[in-house]
Amino acid sequence: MQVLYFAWVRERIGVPREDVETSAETVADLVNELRGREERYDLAFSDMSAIRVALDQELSDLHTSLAGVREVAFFPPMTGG
Amino acid sequence: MQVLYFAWVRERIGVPREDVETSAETVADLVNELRGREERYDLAFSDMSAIRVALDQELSDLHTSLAGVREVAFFPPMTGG
Amino acid sequence: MSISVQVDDFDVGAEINALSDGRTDIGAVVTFTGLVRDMAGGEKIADMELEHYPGMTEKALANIEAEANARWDLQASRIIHRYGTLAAGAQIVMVATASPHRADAFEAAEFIMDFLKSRAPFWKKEGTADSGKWVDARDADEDALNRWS
Amino acid sequence: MSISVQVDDFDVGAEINALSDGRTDIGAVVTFTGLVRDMAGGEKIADMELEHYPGMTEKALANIEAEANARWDLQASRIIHRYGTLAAGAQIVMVATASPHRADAFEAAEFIMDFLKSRAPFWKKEGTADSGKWVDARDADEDALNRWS
Repeated sequence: MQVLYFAWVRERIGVPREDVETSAETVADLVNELRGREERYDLAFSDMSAIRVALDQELSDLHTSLAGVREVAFFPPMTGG
Repeated sequence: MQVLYFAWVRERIGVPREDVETSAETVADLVNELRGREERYDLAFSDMSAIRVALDQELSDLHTSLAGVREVAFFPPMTGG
Repeated sequence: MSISVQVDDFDVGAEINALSDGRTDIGAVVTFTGLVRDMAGGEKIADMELEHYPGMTEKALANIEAEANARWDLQASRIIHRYGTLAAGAQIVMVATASPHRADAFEAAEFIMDFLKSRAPFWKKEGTADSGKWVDARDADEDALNRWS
Repeated sequence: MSISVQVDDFDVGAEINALSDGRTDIGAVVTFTGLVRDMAGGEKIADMELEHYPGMTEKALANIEAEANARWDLQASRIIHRYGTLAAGAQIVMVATASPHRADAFEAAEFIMDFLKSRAPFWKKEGTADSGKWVDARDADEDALNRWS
Protein backbone atom coordinates (compact mmCIF):
# COMPACT_ATOMS: atom_id res chain seq x y z
CA MET A 1 0.00 0.00 0.00
CA GLN A 2 1.30 3.45 -0.94
CA VAL A 3 1.36 5.83 2.01
CA LEU A 4 1.82 9.57 1.32
CA TYR A 5 2.70 12.36 3.72
CA PHE A 6 2.34 16.11 3.18
CA ALA A 7 3.49 19.35 4.83
CA TRP A 8 4.78 18.96 8.42
CA VAL A 9 3.68 15.31 8.54
CA ARG A 10 6.04 14.70 5.62
CA GLU A 11 8.80 16.67 7.34
CA ARG A 12 8.47 14.72 10.60
CA ILE A 13 8.38 11.34 8.92
CA GLY A 14 11.17 12.30 6.56
CA VAL A 15 9.80 10.91 3.29
CA PRO A 16 7.02 12.08 0.97
CA ARG A 17 5.79 8.56 0.25
CA GLU A 18 6.62 4.93 0.94
CA ASP A 19 5.35 1.46 0.27
CA VAL A 20 4.00 -0.08 3.49
CA GLU A 21 3.35 -3.78 3.99
CA THR A 22 0.47 -4.01 6.41
CA SER A 23 -2.52 -6.08 7.38
CA ALA A 24 -4.16 -3.16 9.23
CA GLU A 25 -7.93 -3.22 8.85
CA THR A 26 -8.63 0.47 9.43
CA VAL A 27 -6.76 3.76 9.15
CA ALA A 28 -6.49 3.84 12.97
CA ASP A 29 -4.90 0.36 12.95
CA LEU A 30 -2.37 1.54 10.36
CA VAL A 31 -1.50 4.61 12.44
CA ASN A 32 -0.98 2.49 15.55
CA GLU A 33 1.18 0.07 13.61
CA LEU A 34 3.38 2.88 12.24
CA ARG A 35 3.68 4.55 15.66
CA GLY A 36 5.03 1.28 17.06
CA ARG A 37 7.69 1.04 14.38
CA GLU A 38 9.80 4.14 14.88
CA GLU A 39 9.84 7.33 16.92
CA ARG A 40 9.45 9.62 13.90
CA TYR A 41 6.02 8.08 13.21
CA ASP A 42 5.11 8.28 16.87
CA LEU A 43 5.99 11.97 16.84
CA ALA A 44 4.15 12.73 13.57
CA PHE A 45 0.97 10.99 14.79
CA SER A 46 1.09 12.10 18.44
CA ASP A 47 -1.94 14.38 18.02
CA MET A 48 -4.39 12.75 15.62
CA SER A 49 -6.82 15.70 15.97
CA ALA A 50 -4.32 17.63 13.80
CA ILE A 51 -4.18 14.94 11.11
CA ARG A 52 -6.46 14.48 8.11
CA VAL A 53 -6.54 11.36 5.97
CA ALA A 54 -7.43 10.64 2.36
CA LEU A 55 -8.06 7.15 0.98
CA ASP A 56 -7.45 6.87 -2.75
CA GLN A 57 -7.54 10.67 -2.92
CA GLU A 58 -10.90 11.08 -1.15
CA LEU A 59 -11.14 12.66 2.32
CA SER A 60 -11.92 9.99 4.88
CA ASP A 61 -11.47 9.32 8.60
CA LEU A 62 -9.67 7.11 11.09
CA HIS A 63 -12.44 4.55 11.40
CA THR A 64 -12.65 3.72 7.73
CA SER A 65 -11.70 0.27 6.47
CA LEU A 66 -8.59 -0.05 4.31
CA ALA A 67 -10.08 -2.92 2.32
CA GLY A 68 -9.29 -2.39 -1.37
CA VAL A 69 -7.45 0.87 -0.72
CA ARG A 70 -4.26 1.42 -2.71
CA GLU A 71 -3.23 4.90 -1.56
CA VAL A 72 -3.42 6.40 1.93
CA ALA A 73 -2.39 10.01 2.55
CA PHE A 74 -1.81 11.76 5.89
CA PHE A 75 -1.60 15.54 6.16
CA PRO A 76 -2.49 18.54 8.36
CA PRO A 77 -5.74 20.48 7.88
CA MET A 78 -5.65 22.01 4.41
CA THR A 79 -4.82 25.68 3.86
CA GLY A 80 -5.58 26.39 0.21
CA GLY A 81 -7.04 29.42 -1.49
CA MET B 1 -35.32 77.17 -10.30
CA GLN B 2 -33.81 74.58 -12.65
CA VAL B 3 -36.03 71.54 -13.09
CA LEU B 4 -34.55 68.40 -14.69
CA TYR B 5 -36.31 65.33 -16.08
CA PHE B 6 -34.81 61.94 -16.89
CA ALA B 7 -35.78 58.76 -18.74
CA TRP B 8 -39.51 58.43 -19.49
CA VAL B 9 -40.33 61.47 -17.36
CA ARG B 10 -38.13 63.49 -19.74
CA GLU B 11 -39.78 61.85 -22.77
CA ARG B 12 -43.30 62.65 -21.55
CA ILE B 13 -42.52 66.23 -20.64
CA GLY B 14 -40.54 66.71 -23.84
CA VAL B 15 -37.52 68.59 -22.47
CA PRO B 16 -34.52 67.47 -20.39
CA ARG B 17 -34.47 70.65 -18.28
CA GLU B 18 -36.18 74.00 -17.96
CA ASP B 19 -36.18 77.09 -15.80
CA VAL B 20 -39.38 77.23 -13.73
CA GLU B 21 -40.64 80.34 -11.98
CA THR B 22 -42.52 79.13 -8.92
CA SER B 23 -43.38 80.02 -5.37
CA ALA B 24 -44.16 76.39 -4.47
CA GLU B 25 -43.14 75.60 -0.90
CA THR B 26 -42.66 71.84 -1.24
CA VAL B 27 -41.93 69.35 -4.00
CA ALA B 28 -45.57 68.24 -3.91
CA ASP B 29 -46.69 71.85 -4.40
CA LEU B 30 -44.40 72.15 -7.43
CA VAL B 31 -45.74 68.92 -8.92
CA ASN B 32 -49.34 70.13 -8.48
CA GLU B 33 -48.49 73.48 -10.04
CA LEU B 34 -46.87 71.84 -13.08
CA ARG B 35 -49.77 69.37 -13.50
CA GLY B 36 -52.15 72.32 -13.68
CA ARG B 37 -50.14 73.98 -16.43
CA GLU B 38 -50.24 71.49 -19.30
CA GLU B 39 -51.41 67.97 -20.03
CA ARG B 40 -47.87 66.63 -20.65
CA TYR B 41 -46.99 67.40 -17.00
CA ASP B 42 -50.26 65.92 -15.80
CA LEU B 43 -49.46 62.74 -17.73
CA ALA B 44 -45.86 62.53 -16.54
CA PHE B 45 -46.87 62.98 -12.89
CA SER B 46 -50.09 60.94 -12.95
CA ASP B 47 -48.57 58.19 -10.76
CA MET B 48 -46.27 59.75 -8.22
CA SER B 49 -45.43 56.34 -6.73
CA ALA B 50 -43.35 55.81 -9.90
CA ILE B 51 -41.47 59.10 -9.52
CA ARG B 52 -38.31 59.81 -7.54
CA VAL B 53 -37.03 63.29 -6.78
CA ALA B 54 -33.62 64.78 -6.10
CA LEU B 55 -33.04 68.25 -4.63
CA ASP B 56 -29.66 69.75 -5.50
CA GLN B 57 -28.56 66.24 -6.53
CA GLU B 58 -29.54 64.50 -3.28
CA LEU B 59 -32.39 61.99 -3.17
CA SER B 60 -35.35 63.51 -1.37
CA ASP B 61 -39.15 63.18 -1.20
CA LEU B 62 -42.38 64.98 -2.01
CA HIS B 63 -42.83 66.55 1.38
CA THR B 64 -39.49 68.32 1.45
CA SER B 65 -39.30 72.10 1.41
CA LEU B 66 -37.90 73.82 -1.65
CA ALA B 67 -36.44 76.68 0.39
CA GLY B 68 -32.94 77.44 -0.90
CA VAL B 69 -33.09 74.68 -3.54
CA ARG B 70 -31.62 75.56 -6.94
CA GLU B 71 -32.04 72.27 -8.82
CA VAL B 72 -34.97 69.83 -8.71
CA ALA B 73 -34.88 66.57 -10.69
CA PHE B 74 -37.71 64.13 -11.40
CA PHE B 75 -37.07 60.62 -12.66
CA PRO B 76 -38.28 57.01 -12.48
CA PRO B 77 -36.75 54.53 -9.98
CA MET B 78 -33.08 54.14 -10.89
CA THR B 79 -31.80 51.13 -12.80
CA GLY B 80 -28.02 51.33 -12.66
CA GLY B 81 -25.41 48.63 -12.33
CA MET C 1 -10.73 55.08 -3.97
CA SER C 2 -11.60 56.18 -7.46
CA ILE C 3 -14.73 56.44 -9.60
CA SER C 4 -15.28 57.09 -13.29
CA VAL C 5 -18.47 57.78 -15.23
CA GLN C 6 -17.59 57.44 -18.87
CA VAL C 7 -18.68 56.54 -22.40
CA ASP C 8 -15.51 54.56 -23.13
CA ASP C 9 -15.04 50.87 -22.49
CA PHE C 10 -12.68 49.68 -19.74
CA ASP C 11 -10.17 46.87 -19.22
CA VAL C 12 -10.81 44.90 -16.01
CA GLY C 13 -7.36 43.29 -16.06
CA ALA C 14 -5.66 46.68 -16.31
CA GLU C 15 -7.83 48.02 -13.47
CA ILE C 16 -6.89 45.07 -11.23
CA ASN C 17 -3.22 45.67 -12.01
CA ALA C 18 -3.57 49.37 -11.21
CA LEU C 19 -4.98 48.45 -7.78
CA SER C 20 -2.41 45.83 -6.87
CA ASP C 21 0.80 46.40 -8.83
CA GLY C 22 3.82 47.09 -6.67
CA ARG C 23 1.91 46.25 -3.47
CA THR C 24 2.57 43.22 -1.30
CA ASP C 25 0.01 43.86 1.45
CA ILE C 26 -3.18 42.93 -0.43
CA GLY C 27 -4.65 39.49 0.26
CA ALA C 28 -7.78 39.51 -1.89
CA VAL C 29 -9.11 41.33 -4.95
CA VAL C 30 -12.75 40.90 -6.01
CA THR C 31 -14.13 42.27 -9.25
CA PHE C 32 -17.66 42.46 -10.56
CA THR C 33 -18.36 43.20 -14.22
CA GLY C 34 -21.89 43.82 -15.50
CA LEU C 35 -22.65 43.20 -19.17
CA VAL C 36 -25.52 43.96 -21.56
CA ARG C 37 -27.53 40.76 -22.01
CA ASP C 38 -29.03 39.99 -25.41
CA MET C 39 -32.37 38.84 -24.02
CA ALA C 40 -34.86 40.41 -21.60
CA GLY C 41 -38.27 38.97 -20.78
CA GLY C 42 -38.11 36.71 -23.84
CA GLU C 43 -37.34 39.62 -26.18
CA LYS C 44 -34.15 40.02 -28.20
CA ILE C 45 -32.11 43.06 -27.17
CA ALA C 46 -29.90 44.73 -29.79
CA ASP C 47 -28.47 47.41 -27.53
CA MET C 48 -29.06 49.41 -24.38
CA GLU C 49 -29.24 53.14 -23.92
CA LEU C 50 -27.90 54.27 -20.55
CA GLU C 51 -28.96 57.73 -19.43
CA HIS C 52 -27.58 59.31 -16.27
CA TYR C 53 -27.67 62.52 -14.24
CA PRO C 54 -24.27 64.21 -14.67
CA GLY C 55 -23.09 65.65 -11.41
CA MET C 56 -25.40 63.62 -9.19
CA THR C 57 -24.02 60.36 -10.61
CA GLU C 58 -20.45 61.17 -9.62
CA LYS C 59 -21.59 62.21 -6.13
CA ALA C 60 -23.67 59.04 -5.69
CA LEU C 61 -20.80 56.78 -6.78
CA ALA C 62 -18.28 58.57 -4.56
CA ASN C 63 -20.68 58.30 -1.60
CA ILE C 64 -21.27 54.59 -2.19
CA GLU C 65 -17.54 53.97 -2.43
CA ALA C 66 -16.80 55.99 0.72
CA GLU C 67 -19.52 54.11 2.61
CA ALA C 68 -18.04 50.75 1.53
CA ASN C 69 -14.60 51.88 2.68
CA ALA C 70 -16.05 52.93 6.03
CA ARG C 71 -17.83 49.61 6.56
CA TRP C 72 -15.13 47.20 5.41
CA ASP C 73 -11.36 46.92 5.68
CA LEU C 74 -10.48 47.93 2.11
CA GLN C 75 -7.03 48.79 0.82
CA ALA C 76 -8.25 50.02 -2.57
CA SER C 77 -11.45 50.27 -4.57
CA ARG C 78 -12.54 51.28 -8.05
CA ILE C 79 -15.92 51.92 -9.66
CA ILE C 80 -16.42 52.49 -13.39
CA HIS C 81 -19.90 53.01 -14.86
CA ARG C 82 -20.50 53.63 -18.54
CA TYR C 83 -23.34 55.55 -20.16
CA GLY C 84 -24.50 56.03 -23.75
CA THR C 85 -25.42 53.32 -26.24
CA LEU C 86 -24.01 49.88 -25.43
CA ALA C 87 -24.33 46.83 -27.69
CA ALA C 88 -25.36 43.40 -26.40
CA GLY C 89 -22.31 41.82 -24.79
CA ALA C 90 -20.74 45.18 -23.92
CA GLN C 91 -19.43 45.96 -20.45
CA ILE C 92 -21.64 48.35 -18.44
CA VAL C 93 -20.09 48.57 -15.01
CA MET C 94 -17.19 47.28 -12.98
CA VAL C 95 -16.41 47.31 -9.29
CA ALA C 96 -13.09 46.19 -7.82
CA THR C 97 -12.23 45.90 -4.14
CA ALA C 98 -8.94 44.98 -2.47
CA SER C 99 -8.58 43.90 1.15
CA PRO C 100 -6.36 41.85 3.44
CA HIS C 101 -9.40 39.53 3.92
CA ARG C 102 -11.54 37.79 1.33
CA ALA C 103 -14.84 38.33 3.16
CA ASP C 104 -14.34 42.11 3.21
CA ALA C 105 -13.49 42.24 -0.49
CA PHE C 106 -16.56 40.14 -1.41
CA GLU C 107 -19.03 41.94 0.84
CA ALA C 108 -17.87 45.43 -0.14
CA ALA C 109 -18.19 44.60 -3.86
CA GLU C 110 -21.70 43.19 -3.35
CA PHE C 111 -22.70 46.19 -1.26
CA ILE C 112 -21.49 48.63 -3.93
CA MET C 113 -23.32 46.72 -6.68
CA ASP C 114 -26.56 46.57 -4.66
CA PHE C 115 -26.44 50.35 -4.22
CA LEU C 116 -25.56 51.04 -7.85
CA LYS C 117 -28.60 49.01 -8.94
CA SER C 118 -31.14 51.26 -7.27
CA ARG C 119 -29.44 54.32 -5.77
CA ALA C 120 -27.21 55.57 -8.58
CA PRO C 121 -29.04 57.85 -11.08
CA PHE C 122 -28.86 55.67 -14.18
CA TRP C 123 -31.76 54.57 -16.35
CA LYS C 124 -31.64 51.80 -18.91
CA LYS C 125 -33.63 51.65 -22.11
CA GLU C 126 -33.53 48.36 -23.97
CA GLY C 127 -33.45 48.59 -27.74
CA THR C 128 -35.48 45.82 -29.40
CA ALA C 129 -35.91 45.29 -33.14
CA ASP C 130 -38.65 47.93 -33.52
CA SER C 131 -38.62 50.10 -30.42
CA GLY C 132 -37.16 50.94 -27.04
CA LYS C 133 -38.41 50.08 -23.59
CA TRP C 134 -37.37 51.62 -20.27
CA VAL C 135 -36.24 48.93 -17.86
CA ASP C 136 -38.41 48.76 -14.74
CA ALA C 137 -36.76 48.80 -11.34
CA ARG C 138 -36.89 45.33 -9.78
CA ASP C 139 -38.29 44.66 -6.31
CA ALA C 140 -35.46 42.15 -5.88
CA ASP C 141 -32.92 44.95 -6.28
CA GLU C 142 -34.68 47.05 -3.67
CA ASP C 143 -34.84 44.01 -1.35
CA ALA C 144 -31.12 43.36 -1.87
CA LEU C 145 -30.40 46.74 -0.27
CA ASN C 146 -32.15 45.77 2.96
CA ARG C 147 -29.52 43.25 3.97
CA TRP C 148 -27.00 46.07 4.48
CA SER C 149 -29.13 48.25 6.75
CA MET D 1 -16.00 24.74 -16.45
CA SER D 2 -12.27 24.51 -16.31
CA ILE D 3 -9.59 24.10 -13.63
CA SER D 4 -5.82 24.44 -13.67
CA VAL D 5 -3.24 23.55 -11.02
CA GLN D 6 0.00 25.16 -12.12
CA VAL D 7 3.32 26.74 -11.18
CA ASP D 8 2.95 29.56 -13.71
CA ASP D 9 1.35 32.91 -13.03
CA PHE D 10 -1.99 33.80 -14.66
CA ASP D 11 -3.65 36.87 -16.18
CA VAL D 12 -7.07 37.61 -14.67
CA GLY D 13 -8.04 39.96 -17.51
CA ALA D 14 -7.26 37.33 -20.13
CA GLU D 15 -9.25 34.73 -18.15
CA ILE D 16 -12.28 37.03 -17.97
CA ASN D 17 -12.04 37.62 -21.72
CA ALA D 18 -11.81 33.88 -22.36
CA LEU D 19 -15.06 33.38 -20.42
CA SER D 20 -17.03 36.18 -22.03
CA ASP D 21 -15.59 37.03 -25.45
CA GLY D 22 -18.03 36.51 -28.31
CA ARG D 23 -20.92 35.91 -25.90
CA THR D 24 -23.86 38.25 -25.44
CA ASP D 25 -25.85 36.22 -22.91
CA ILE D 26 -23.74 36.83 -19.79
CA GLY D 27 -24.99 39.44 -17.33
CA ALA D 28 -22.39 39.27 -14.58
CA VAL D 29 -18.80 38.14 -14.15
CA VAL D 30 -17.25 37.94 -10.69
CA THR D 31 -13.57 37.26 -10.08
CA PHE D 32 -11.65 36.59 -6.91
CA THR D 33 -7.86 36.79 -6.83
CA GLY D 34 -5.86 35.69 -3.78
CA LEU D 35 -2.38 37.14 -3.25
CA VAL D 36 0.59 36.41 -0.97
CA ARG D 37 0.59 39.01 1.82
CA ASP D 38 3.90 40.32 3.12
CA MET D 39 2.86 40.13 6.78
CA ALA D 40 1.38 37.36 8.93
CA GLY D 41 0.86 37.61 12.67
CA GLY D 42 3.18 40.61 12.86
CA GLU D 43 6.00 38.82 11.05
CA LYS D 44 7.48 39.83 7.71
CA ILE D 45 6.88 37.21 4.98
CA ALA D 46 9.39 36.99 2.13
CA ASP D 47 7.67 34.22 0.23
CA MET D 48 5.29 31.32 0.54
CA GLU D 49 5.80 27.68 -0.31
CA LEU D 50 2.65 25.98 -1.57
CA GLU D 51 2.63 22.20 -1.43
CA HIS D 52 -0.22 20.18 -2.89
CA TYR D 53 -1.35 16.59 -3.51
CA PRO D 54 -1.10 16.01 -7.28
CA GLY D 55 -4.08 14.02 -8.49
CA MET D 56 -6.27 14.67 -5.46
CA THR D 57 -5.98 18.45 -5.99
CA GLU D 58 -7.35 18.30 -9.53
CA LYS D 59 -10.22 16.05 -8.37
CA ALA D 60 -11.06 18.34 -5.46
CA LEU D 61 -11.09 21.45 -7.65
CA ALA D 62 -13.21 19.78 -10.34
CA ASN D 63 -15.67 18.58 -7.66
CA ILE D 64 -15.94 22.04 -6.11
CA GLU D 65 -16.52 23.62 -9.50
CA ALA D 66 -19.15 21.02 -10.46
CA GLU D 67 -20.95 21.55 -7.14
CA ALA D 68 -21.02 25.33 -7.69
CA ASN D 69 -22.44 24.80 -11.18
CA ALA D 70 -25.11 22.50 -9.76
CA ARG D 71 -26.15 24.98 -7.06
CA TRP D 72 -26.12 28.23 -9.05
CA ASP D 73 -27.11 29.34 -12.54
CA LEU D 74 -23.63 29.66 -14.02
CA GLN D 75 -22.77 30.10 -17.70
CA ALA D 76 -19.04 29.63 -17.23
CA SER D 77 -16.50 29.18 -14.45
CA ARG D 78 -12.76 28.97 -14.07
CA ILE D 79 -10.44 28.00 -11.18
CA ILE D 80 -6.66 28.43 -11.26
CA HIS D 81 -4.52 27.51 -8.24
CA ARG D 82 -0.75 27.85 -8.23
CA TYR D 83 1.78 25.83 -6.23
CA GLY D 84 5.53 26.13 -5.65
CA THR D 85 7.38 29.13 -4.26
CA LEU D 86 5.50 32.43 -4.51
CA ALA D 87 6.95 35.82 -3.57
CA ALA D 88 5.05 38.37 -1.47
CA GLY D 89 2.56 40.13 -3.75
CA ALA D 90 2.29 37.15 -6.11
CA GLN D 91 -1.04 35.76 -7.23
CA ILE D 92 -1.98 32.42 -5.61
CA VAL D 93 -5.47 31.61 -6.81
CA MET D 94 -8.23 32.93 -9.00
CA VAL D 95 -11.88 32.04 -9.37
CA ALA D 96 -14.14 33.48 -12.05
CA THR D 97 -17.87 32.90 -12.42
CA ALA D 98 -20.28 34.10 -15.11
CA SER D 99 -24.05 34.14 -14.77
CA PRO D 100 -27.14 35.93 -16.06
CA HIS D 101 -27.62 37.17 -12.45
CA ARG D 102 -25.20 38.99 -10.16
CA ALA D 103 -26.24 37.14 -6.99
CA ASP D 104 -25.44 33.76 -8.57
CA ALA D 105 -22.03 34.92 -9.78
CA PHE D 106 -21.13 36.37 -6.35
CA GLU D 107 -22.38 33.43 -4.28
CA ALA D 108 -20.78 30.77 -6.49
CA ALA D 109 -17.41 32.53 -6.33
CA GLU D 110 -17.60 32.82 -2.54
CA PHE D 111 -18.67 29.19 -2.23
CA ILE D 112 -15.73 28.00 -4.35
CA MET D 113 -13.26 30.11 -2.35
CA ASP D 114 -14.64 28.85 0.98
CA PHE D 115 -14.15 25.26 -0.17
CA LEU D 116 -10.67 25.88 -1.58
CA LYS D 117 -9.60 27.32 1.79
CA SER D 118 -10.17 24.14 3.75
CA ARG D 119 -11.12 21.30 1.39
CA ALA D 120 -8.53 21.47 -1.38
CA PRO D 121 -5.27 19.65 -0.55
CA PHE D 122 -2.89 22.61 -0.41
CA TRP D 123 -0.56 23.52 2.45
CA LYS D 124 1.14 26.87 2.87
CA LYS D 125 4.51 27.42 4.48
CA GLU D 126 5.42 31.05 5.14
CA GLY D 127 9.06 31.94 4.62
CA THR D 128 10.30 34.49 7.16
CA ALA D 129 13.81 35.93 7.37
CA ASP D 130 15.31 32.95 9.20
CA SER D 131 12.89 30.04 8.86
CA GLY D 132 9.66 28.64 7.54
CA LYS D 133 6.36 28.14 9.33
CA TRP D 134 3.42 26.00 8.23
CA VAL D 135 0.24 28.05 8.17
CA ASP D 136 -2.39 26.77 10.61
CA ALA D 137 -5.90 26.16 9.37
CA ARG D 138 -8.23 28.88 10.66
CA ASP D 139 -11.44 28.13 12.55
CA ALA D 140 -13.00 31.05 10.63
CA ASP D 141 -12.37 29.21 7.34
CA GLU D 142 -14.02 26.08 8.69
CA ASP D 143 -16.95 28.17 9.95
CA ALA D 144 -17.29 29.86 6.54
CA LEU D 145 -18.09 26.45 5.04
CA ASN D 146 -21.10 25.96 7.31
CA ARG D 147 -23.18 28.66 5.66
CA TRP D 148 -23.40 26.54 2.49
CA SER D 149 -24.63 23.34 4.13
